[in-house]
Amino acid sequence: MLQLNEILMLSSGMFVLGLIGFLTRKNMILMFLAVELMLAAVAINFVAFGSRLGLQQGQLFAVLILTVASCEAAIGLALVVAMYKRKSTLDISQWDSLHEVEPPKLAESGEVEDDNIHDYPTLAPAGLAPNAQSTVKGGSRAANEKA
Amino acid sequence: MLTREILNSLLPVAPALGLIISGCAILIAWMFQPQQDDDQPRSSNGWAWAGLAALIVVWGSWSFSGSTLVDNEATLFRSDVLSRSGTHLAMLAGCLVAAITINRSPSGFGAEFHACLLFLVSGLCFVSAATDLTTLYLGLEMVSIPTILLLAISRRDDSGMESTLKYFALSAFSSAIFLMGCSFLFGIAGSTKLSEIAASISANPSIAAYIAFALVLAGLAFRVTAVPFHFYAPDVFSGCSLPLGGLLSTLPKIAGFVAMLRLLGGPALQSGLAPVALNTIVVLALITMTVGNFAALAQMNCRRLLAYSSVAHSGYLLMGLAAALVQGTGAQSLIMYLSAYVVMTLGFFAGVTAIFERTDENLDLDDLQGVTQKNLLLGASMTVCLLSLIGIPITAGFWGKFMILRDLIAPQNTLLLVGAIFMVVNSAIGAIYYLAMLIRVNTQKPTEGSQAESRTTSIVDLPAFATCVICAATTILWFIVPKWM
Amino acid sequence: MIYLFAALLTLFGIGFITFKQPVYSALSFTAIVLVACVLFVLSNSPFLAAATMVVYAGATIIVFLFVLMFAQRSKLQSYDVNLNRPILTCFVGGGLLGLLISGIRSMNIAPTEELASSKVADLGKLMYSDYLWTVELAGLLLLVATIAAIVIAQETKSDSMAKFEELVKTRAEGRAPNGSNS
Amino acid sequence: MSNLVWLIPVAPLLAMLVGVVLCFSSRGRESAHLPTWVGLLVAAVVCLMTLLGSEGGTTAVVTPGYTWLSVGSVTIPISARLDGVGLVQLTVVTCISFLVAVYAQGYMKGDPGYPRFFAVLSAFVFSMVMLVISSNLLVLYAFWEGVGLCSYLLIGFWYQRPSAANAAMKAFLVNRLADTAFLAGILLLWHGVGKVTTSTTAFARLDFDTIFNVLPALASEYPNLLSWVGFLLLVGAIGKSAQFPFHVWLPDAMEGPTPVSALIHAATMVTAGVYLLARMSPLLSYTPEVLQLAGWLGAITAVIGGSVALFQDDLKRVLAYSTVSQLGLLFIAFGAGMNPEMLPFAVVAAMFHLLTHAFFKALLFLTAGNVMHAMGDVIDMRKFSGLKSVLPATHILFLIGALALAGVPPLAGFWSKESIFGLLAAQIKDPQHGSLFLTWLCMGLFSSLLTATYTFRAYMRTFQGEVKTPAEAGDHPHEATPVMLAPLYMLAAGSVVSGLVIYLTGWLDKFTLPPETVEAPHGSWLLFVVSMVIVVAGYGLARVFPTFDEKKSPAFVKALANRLYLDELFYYLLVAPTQSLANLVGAIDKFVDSLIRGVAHVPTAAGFQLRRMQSGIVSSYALTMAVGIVLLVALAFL
Repeated sequence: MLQLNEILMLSSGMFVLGLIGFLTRKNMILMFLAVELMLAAVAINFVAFGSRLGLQQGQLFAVLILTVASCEAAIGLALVVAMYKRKSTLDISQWDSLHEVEPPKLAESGEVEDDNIHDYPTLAPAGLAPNAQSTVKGGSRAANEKA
Repeated sequence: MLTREILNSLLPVAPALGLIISGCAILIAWMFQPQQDDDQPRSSNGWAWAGLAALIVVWGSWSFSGSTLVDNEATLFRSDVLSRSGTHLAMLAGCLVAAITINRSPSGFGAEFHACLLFLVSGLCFVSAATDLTTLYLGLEMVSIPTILLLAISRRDDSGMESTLKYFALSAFSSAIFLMGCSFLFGIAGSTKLSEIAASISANPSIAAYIAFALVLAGLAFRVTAVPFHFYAPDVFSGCSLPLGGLLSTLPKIAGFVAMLRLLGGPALQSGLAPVALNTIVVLALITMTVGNFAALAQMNCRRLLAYSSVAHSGYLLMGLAAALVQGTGAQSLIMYLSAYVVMTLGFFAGVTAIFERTDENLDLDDLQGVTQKNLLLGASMTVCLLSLIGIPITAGFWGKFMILRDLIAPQNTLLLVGAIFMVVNSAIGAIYYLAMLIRVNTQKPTEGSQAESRTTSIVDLPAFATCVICAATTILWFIVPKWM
Repeated sequence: MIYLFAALLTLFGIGFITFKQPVYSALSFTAIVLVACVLFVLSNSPFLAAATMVVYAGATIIVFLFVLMFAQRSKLQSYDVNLNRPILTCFVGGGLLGLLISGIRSMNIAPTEELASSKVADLGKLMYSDYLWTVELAGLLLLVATIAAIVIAQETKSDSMAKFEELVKTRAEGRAPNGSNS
Repeated sequence: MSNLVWLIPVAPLLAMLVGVVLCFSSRGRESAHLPTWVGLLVAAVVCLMTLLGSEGGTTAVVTPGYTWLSVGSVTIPISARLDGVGLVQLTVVTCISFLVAVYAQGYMKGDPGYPRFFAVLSAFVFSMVMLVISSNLLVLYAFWEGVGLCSYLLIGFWYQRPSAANAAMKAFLVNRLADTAFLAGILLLWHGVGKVTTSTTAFARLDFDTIFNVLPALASEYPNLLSWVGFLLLVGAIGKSAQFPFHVWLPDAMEGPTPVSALIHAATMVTAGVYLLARMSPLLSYTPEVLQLAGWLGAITAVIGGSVALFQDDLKRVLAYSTVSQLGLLFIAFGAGMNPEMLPFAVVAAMFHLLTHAFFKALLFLTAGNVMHAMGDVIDMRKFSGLKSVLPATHILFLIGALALAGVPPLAGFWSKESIFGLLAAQIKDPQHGSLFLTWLCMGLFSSLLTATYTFRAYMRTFQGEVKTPAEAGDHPHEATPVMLAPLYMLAAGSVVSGLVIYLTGWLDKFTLPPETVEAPHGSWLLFVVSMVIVVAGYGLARVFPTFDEKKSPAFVKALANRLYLDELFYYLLVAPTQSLANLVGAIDKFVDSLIRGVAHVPTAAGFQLRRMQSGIVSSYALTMAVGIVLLVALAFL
């Protein structure tokens, strides 16, 4: 008979196999199968633990996992079918149109405009401008306002 | 045979039941609807209003029924502070999303869309009331599967399909990781009750327990878009329809955080695993907020920017989780931040949705220009939402950040203090890109951009517009009366 | 005995990952599931073994194979031949496996009474008394998944219209540079 | 009474909310003044009732109001703390605001931003009331900023005008500078109070009652800290109250609509700094050096403001500089409270002058507004004269205000100035600081001479002489409407009687002095005589005062006409360095920017990796996730 530890190691191995499969295969169907593999490994874990602890909940959880796995399988397959209809391929790396775009080239991004972007707030000259352009007293302001 | 106890054990999730029943009713009603010619896409508004009405009725009757339930841990669902605030959050987010999508539900799929939205929100209620690993897990699946469905039907071009695929594949992957952690938790604790799991972990913090914790955290980190589990977010956001972006940035995040609180936030955990678990969460939070903010800084694409902004906010929320773990006083500040986040994010999404004719076009930051000139109220509302996202006083976002920072500083824990400093610095960085949007919203658009000009000539989506205004008003109201958060 | 199982797993696992024909991969998947069923039996859960056999080997894999055949081309596809960063992934997976195994080794579960032989009746009683709502929830999940599967795979008229327009557009673009394309 | 207190801030708040709604609505814009009127009237009536029904005394009544935040151990309650000083200030604020709001209905009529104006006006009154009644220094600071924000919005009301936008920006920046010091002072005080008491929550440490209770302990243990706190609070106060060297923002604030100038930048908001000092006077009594600094700043400001006002041609600017100089007098009063036993009298004198000043300065500004209204928005005194016959009612009102400002007995200004000078004069014989008080007294008297001169000069240039109107005024300039004149009559009545009544009855003392104090020091008859001589001299000077030509006037005249080049100094000391710093930062920014762009073009650079990870391929994302999982799990073995 197998020890609990051994069963757990086997299921971990199965889990990692599924993980590697998910990461390496490009075929969408096989990727989803790999996820099923991971879920099956988890189910083994639950059942083993439940058997060892004398708890029925382990099996219950495994049943739930089976249910969810079939849900995911159904959605996954429907998705695969829908996607295959569009591109006629099962290659997941074909679906990469949504990604980070490269920043625009320097010439395109309008480097010249950048010079004018930094418009820092400046204090208003109180009444007469500091550069003494308008040495006329207060009246100039009133005149400006009219304008 | 249904005994009275078994029926009574459902009371804590009564709102979820109400939603499920309404969802099924919508589906059944749809079946009896006379079929029309497919050339004329049927208006989906009726279903949308029905869904929204169901949400509001269920929420309202639940909050005003005022029945104080006995908090019974032995059953599958309990009714404690977290379950109540989680349910309120779910209802709030659900109502807002439903309101945004009133005019934007996919033609021909209105009934499915809104029924599944109700199922999704009910899943959130299950998550927040769960006392058992089984119900927690099924609740999470109840959130993610309808999400996939909504993603798939709301945008049916190549980009929509691609974003659905990405979300689905990675979601299934992360769900498997989460389950692996759950199985170890089950084995170590010898029970599926969450309270017993937390107690046994803290009584016996072993390496295996930590591994289980890490796997569970990793699984949930996908839902809350924590780095490095966030990569799907910008792609999916830019590929889905606009209201769905709002949905994705709030509902799964609520689910993730409430589940984390359910699993880890038990008062028992602080004694045992806390040091190493705390380190993990803080590190995750710091990386998340930094990456989110810096990535958002370089973005010119509005949708991707919002995705990164949601990543950054996850970082702040994770800091709140860390503080909640240390304090043990409950996660009130985290919940406050979450509710502020829900309202301000959905408010901004609603504002963007309101001005664009189509929900699937690519949005640049510059497309936001001139909103205020076109419609002062909308511009002001979006500005308020942005200010709230920055965390400026006069908005609810301020209280969120304030409470989390306070929780971080109060325990005099070096790690949390460092985290608090990082959080402040990050908020300052985040302010830059929010300000960039703010300026665009409030500036006159360039005259030559005639296409952009025609876009925002009027409000094209009145319900979304109203939602945006309501969100902005709520944001300000919550600043004044924070106890309503 | 563990070595036997480990060898079987490794064999089929490597097969699953490396077979260039996706059908072979799917078959090795079935073999792995059978191994898992044996492990179920060894864990005193014959009911689950049977259920898994029926659900996975009987239903799931058939549907997968069906779709696989539906999408199958006559010759090998490059995406089936080439793996995605196999070496790096193996390092990552190996690392995770090492960590998990050392975690399992450090774990000592207090041996309680072994579940003598799990009666299906006990499981059923649990499922339909204490965990009734869990099961109902799972049923609801199946309903949503069914709707999702139907809706996702369905092709609406607007979809086909869009596809047609896209086709026309690409044709037109393709034709534009050199007039007598196609 | 206790419940009624909350009506005072809530009424303007409701008015503001209605006003904000009106801003966005297409209908009812023309009647946007009504909610503001009602709200302010309610507030003013409640204030007056409370004031008249009050027994007096300095004990503060704390009315718990609204618990803002109560989460876990954090509670932020907002409660009203009303004592005599606060009540007087509150009454001034609400009454003057109501009168100005009535006036503004006529003045702002037809402006496209009509509802906006009244909404912000209500918001301002709400913030100001909350500033006055808040029982916590932090809440006070919050509304201090709120008041500043409203001021910013009102100065820049006509934001299309670059000069208005710039003036708003300037006021904002200068105030921000001072407020930073204020905030630092608050934090320092919080830190200090936390050291000597542990019994209160973090927020309650800044309650005024808590602060005042621990002051003796704080003074004995950390005297230096207290001085710093006092100094920083003083900086905050001189920022808002436009004292040297922060006075530069106030004259520019005249870009706002005239009712705003009257209300915010003459009667109420600028006195917030004075109110702060009065409120914190228990603390300041431990820090005489801060009060001495306040006295010096006040004296310098009074003289500078008076002299600059003499050479302005813009009527509103004359009044603005006059405000600066009168606020200087208030700060001198605080200087006179250097001896702790004299501080309560200093507060009384300051509040007295604050009250009368609010009346006659609001009156002057609003009549100037009438002039501006009639002259087609021209306010340059060189362009018009002899308006006595054109605007008869305005002429009389302006004259009353001018006489009150110049300090002609028995009008209000005379008595309130007298109480400040009397306080100084009574302490000349003080062995320690006697000479200091004498100096301030001389500077104060000199500034009143200047005040009399520029006031009469402005009056004569505007209303006397041959009739001349600018072209902008049109054919027949007309007197203001009754709705604009009515509040002016009430202000004029206040300017006439308030000083005499309060001086003779000692009515203010009962609110602001502890009950068992000695008789307040009053000026001698000699001082009365000196003051009257000064007024007469001022009138004489004004008659003979020539109009200067910019080109051939002596240097000091040029300097005064140019406001002593203080703006330029500010510009070169603060703005120019900031600007060059900003340019530097901009250059760095650009460098970093180009670096980032460069990085994006070099795939081997580290920063690019993240972008490359975002390749769009699911497997890569999953791989990254797997690496993340491995790392997370590996943390277990650390």
